[in-house]
Amino acid sequence: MKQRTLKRSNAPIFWALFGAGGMLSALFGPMLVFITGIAVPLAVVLPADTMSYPHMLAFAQNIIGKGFIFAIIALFLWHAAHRIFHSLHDIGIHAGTGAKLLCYGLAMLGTLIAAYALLAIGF
Amino acid sequence: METYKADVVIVGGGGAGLRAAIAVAESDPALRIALVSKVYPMRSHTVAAEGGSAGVKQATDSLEYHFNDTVHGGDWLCEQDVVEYFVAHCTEELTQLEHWGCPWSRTPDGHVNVRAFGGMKIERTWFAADKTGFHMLHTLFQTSIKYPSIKRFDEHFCVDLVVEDGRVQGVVAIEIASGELTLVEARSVVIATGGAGRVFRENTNGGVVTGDGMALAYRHGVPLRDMEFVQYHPTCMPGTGLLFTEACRGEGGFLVNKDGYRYLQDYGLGPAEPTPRNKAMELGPRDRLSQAFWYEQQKGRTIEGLHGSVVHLDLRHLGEAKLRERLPQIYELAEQFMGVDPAHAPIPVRPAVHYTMGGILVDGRCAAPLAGLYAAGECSSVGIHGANRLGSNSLSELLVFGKVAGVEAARFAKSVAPGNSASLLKQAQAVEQRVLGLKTKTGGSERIATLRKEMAQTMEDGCGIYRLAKTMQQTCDKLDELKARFRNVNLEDKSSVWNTEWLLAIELEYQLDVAQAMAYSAINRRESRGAHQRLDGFEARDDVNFLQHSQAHYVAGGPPRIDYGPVKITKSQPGTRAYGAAGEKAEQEERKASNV
Amino acid sequence: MSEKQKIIEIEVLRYHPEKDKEPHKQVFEVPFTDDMSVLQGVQYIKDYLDGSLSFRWSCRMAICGSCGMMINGEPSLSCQTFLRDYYPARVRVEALSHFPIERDLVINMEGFIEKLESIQPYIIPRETRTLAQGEYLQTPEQLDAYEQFSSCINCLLCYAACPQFGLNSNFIGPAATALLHRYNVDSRDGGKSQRMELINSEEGVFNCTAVGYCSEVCPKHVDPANAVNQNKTNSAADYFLRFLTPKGGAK
Amino acid sequence: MNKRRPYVRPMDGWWRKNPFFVEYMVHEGTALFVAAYAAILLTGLVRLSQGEAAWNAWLSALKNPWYVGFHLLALAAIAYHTYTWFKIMPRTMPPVVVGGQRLPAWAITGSGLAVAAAASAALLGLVWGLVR
Ligand SMILES: Cc1cc2nc3c(=O)[nH]c(=O)nc-3n(C[C@H](O)[C@H](O)[C@H](O)COP(=O)(O)OP(=O)(O)OC[C@H]3O[C@@H](n4cnc5c(N)ncnc54)[C@H](O)[C@@H]3O)c2cc1C
Ligand code: SF4
Ligand code: F3S
Ligand code: FES
Repeated sequence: MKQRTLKRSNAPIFWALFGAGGMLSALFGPMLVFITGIAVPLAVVLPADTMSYPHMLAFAQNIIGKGFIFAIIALFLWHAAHRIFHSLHDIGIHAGTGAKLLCYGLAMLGTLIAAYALLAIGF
Repeated sequence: METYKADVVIVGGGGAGLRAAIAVAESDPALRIALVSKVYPMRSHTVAAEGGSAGVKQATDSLEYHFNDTVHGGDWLCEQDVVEYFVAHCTEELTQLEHWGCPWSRTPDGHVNVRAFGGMKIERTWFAADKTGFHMLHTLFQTSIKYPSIKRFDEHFCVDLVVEDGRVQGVVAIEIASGELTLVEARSVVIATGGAGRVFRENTNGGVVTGDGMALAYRHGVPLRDMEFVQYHPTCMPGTGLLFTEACRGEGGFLVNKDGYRYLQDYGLGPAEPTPRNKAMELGPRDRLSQAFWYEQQKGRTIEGLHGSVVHLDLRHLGEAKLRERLPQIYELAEQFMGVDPAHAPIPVRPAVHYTMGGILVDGRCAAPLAGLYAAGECSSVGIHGANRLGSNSLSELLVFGKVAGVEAARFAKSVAPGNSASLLKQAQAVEQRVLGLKTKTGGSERIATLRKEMAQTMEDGCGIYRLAKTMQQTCDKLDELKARFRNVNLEDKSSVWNTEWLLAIELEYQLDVAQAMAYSAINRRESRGAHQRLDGFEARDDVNFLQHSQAHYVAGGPPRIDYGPVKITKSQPGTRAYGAAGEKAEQEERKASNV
Repeated sequence: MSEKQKIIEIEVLRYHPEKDKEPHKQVFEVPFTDDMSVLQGVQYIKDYLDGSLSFRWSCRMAICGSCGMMINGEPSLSCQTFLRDYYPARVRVEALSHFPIERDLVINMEGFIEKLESIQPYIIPRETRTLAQGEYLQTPEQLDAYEQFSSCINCLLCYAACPQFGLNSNFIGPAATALLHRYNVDSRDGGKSQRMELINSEEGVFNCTAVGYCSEVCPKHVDPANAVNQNKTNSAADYFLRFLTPKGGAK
Repeated sequence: MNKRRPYVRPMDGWWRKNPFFVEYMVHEGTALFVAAYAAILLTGLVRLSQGEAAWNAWLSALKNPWYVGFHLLALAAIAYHTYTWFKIMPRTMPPVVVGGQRLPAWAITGSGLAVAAAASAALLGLVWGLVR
């Protein structure tokens, strides 16, 4: 038996975020896209003022609303970043650390921006 | 040539070889063990065993019953002192395997479950669904990884033993991947290379079961004992010979002929009850069942199929749920290989060669009459199977005698000094020249496949379920001819890496030797006993002249010399082998007689 | 041979290290009957057409695990794949993907063996028991928890199916993880914490992207993908909870 | 002298060579839509924090047919993600034993999809209820 030293992988952090985002997008993704991207712009199914400024501001100022928005944006990003990073590897683009930094870096950036915006909106 | 210095070398990574290796490692961790196997150990043919492994388990059972079943089953050609040792150690060894993780099937309260098997008076067959051999082999292999003193030579093909100063001191093996030879020096050698069923045409054995170890020992003067006893298993797949385990009948399956009639009742195995009782009907011993098939065929009561006559193994009444639970592999085999759904249609079956009862002559401690040489498993004849092996005894044999062989080989290794490396190497180099010569020589015209097929056919013709002097003689003559033709064999492949044609040629040479030992032992046994049944005036058992073990001795350049050795009888005097109602009656009388 | 004798074309990927720079195709015409497996077709080639063709096989009954090949691009046991399912088209046979080819259809599987050796594939007893005390009790339900994972025949079809192993051969991979898991969930075993180190490592389960093809091709219904992915959860728990337990790590 | 020379085959284009892998790449590809959609939402959030005019500009941009078209595609892709997410779920979970029987794979996938449907309905209902 070859003697090896095993290095603990840090993947669980990214994997956990990926999994959470995957679950959230599987549960709510299609309906969210439908609401924000189709129903509201085309004014079908839902009232035209569903996403009016007052409505959305109130939602974003509510602590539960804030949490929901933050979770959706951040976790979707982490989920996607993880998959895209792996797919790059899959199709033979082994940019290694660079790709990793780019994918997860963008997700991190998006997360920070979302947090900043939500704080800026106030309570 | 590379040399590896071991203390004990074990040839064969099947159940017996692995058990021996672990026994050596446990008896003294300082001993260096070399485990040489021509396939990765988990590919060994133990993997194919389906039904189970015998060991007294129930309170109503006893060692005496297991002893009696085994000795009666073997038609009294057993070494009774060895059988006694065997039955006394089965359960302990099976429990040991449980401790090592073997997934034995369980009763609802968590104990190991046992099932009925042919020729066994009481349920005592431990099983892991219908993949018992698979689970035993993988448990042993994976457990062996725990012992750092076991150095494996996987995919190393053993081509000779090295004998010096009257004792065996190592083996020479080809590394299959490179075609290079290695000398493995050792102070004792255990041979555990399995059976030789593939010398026959239709058989249940894997491609690796070619009798190599038997031939190796034989060529060094160790006799092969009781080689005429070759077991036909009654329920095999026509064409391929793949096995439908005896557990099919243990779970309650029926054998019926073309009229749907349970014909075994016509052959002294009745009465035909809805659930066969132990040692009756479908739960009779294999030799009897295969013989009954032969008679049905003579009477025209079998069914004609693409690959010869068949009868039906009917499992329908057991229902799909039970079949899937207890016989899942059988279910898949029938579905995938034959397109038969056993829950809804009977399975066509016929007998095929299954097991070699005989083998390398060893005593009850697995020692061969060549100092330092031990043998265990199907390649050996330790004396427990006699003229007919009972199903589920051989897996237990691997454990019980694998361990004995390991312990004894370890003890022997410590009792002698290492050999003279220089002169061992010289011998090994001579071996190398010889085996390389087989590959590189040119001008031959015989194809290996042709010779192999002719050998398998003639063995089936002459040494089948029923035997006649005339056909056996033809087989002997044919084998002599094939051995002569082998010298003219031609190999297309002269290369080194993974040259399997070369290995097949070496195997064929082993097979021809073993086949000769079988055929010559058979023609010389002028009686009928167990798996050796004659129709030419020797239909009866003849205890006066033939309550003896045959021993085939290798003679260079000619047919083997056959002589005979005594049978050890301790408690059980030869009697009539009866099954079914007749068997029960005989047993009662025996008991009455011994009570008086 | 009767005039009705059917002939099938078998295309074999040949590679001879002593002659060839790289593998190449060779087509053979093989007479066949409906009950012939691909293995029997390949054996026919060796016996009658080209004795130099090399491949592994033994049991012929889908239990020894030696005869895995890519058949029309899918990892399969050649002894339980039948020519009739391809006839009259040509059938393409290659060595198992993702492994180095030693020669023809023979792959180098030493890497797998090393993995198997590294998972501690034996019972590390939870509590010791002597032989005289008899067997450990294990209910059919406890047996059922690991039995499926213990059915692995080491045929390596799952490795030939797993692109992540193909891309990174250090990945411990489906079968070895299934066997590791088999011991971890055996009621007799207490060695889980020792084995987690490998699961958690960079060679461990997080190389898997849940492709799932490994389980799809497994001839023994082991579902190795399940073992790998369950252990992602175990490993993540170990990762996050190790700070909470004094000894560092799940038990 | 050792004549072994094991040949390692390249992995180029492996994902094109088997329908199973093509499907895998497609379902991994849904991540592009998830990412893009998250980016759109993030922009909206930033615009929201910048006041009413900014927000309304974002809202009306969404009416652009290109955006609507993108959202239709994203809907299909993310719905497919939902389907595949629950399809592989039985392979990723510990066995679920109900009444002594293992839950079959289809039951797990089925329950997952049912929960997703319920979550979607609840979300729609909630939005409807909040704004009316
Ligand atoms: C289909 C089938 C079902 C069976 N079912 C049962 C059952 O239910 N119950 C029961 O009790 N018995 C059963 N048997 C019988 C039993 O399985 C065998 O007798 C037993 O497994 C033989 O084990 P072994 O260790 O002696 O040999 P094997 O398992 O055959 O191992 C032989 C080993 O020797 C090695 N070897 C051989 N030649 C060489 C060489 N030249 N160089 C290096 N290595 C070599 C091989 O690589 C292999 O590792 C069954 C047999 C068959 C065929
Ligand atoms: S998990 Fe299945 S496919 Fe993989 S090696 Fe084991 S039996 Fe073969
Ligand atoms: S195919 Fe490979 S990526 Fe995972 S699910 Fe199976 S191990
Ligand atoms: S030959 Fe054993 S698995 Fe196919």
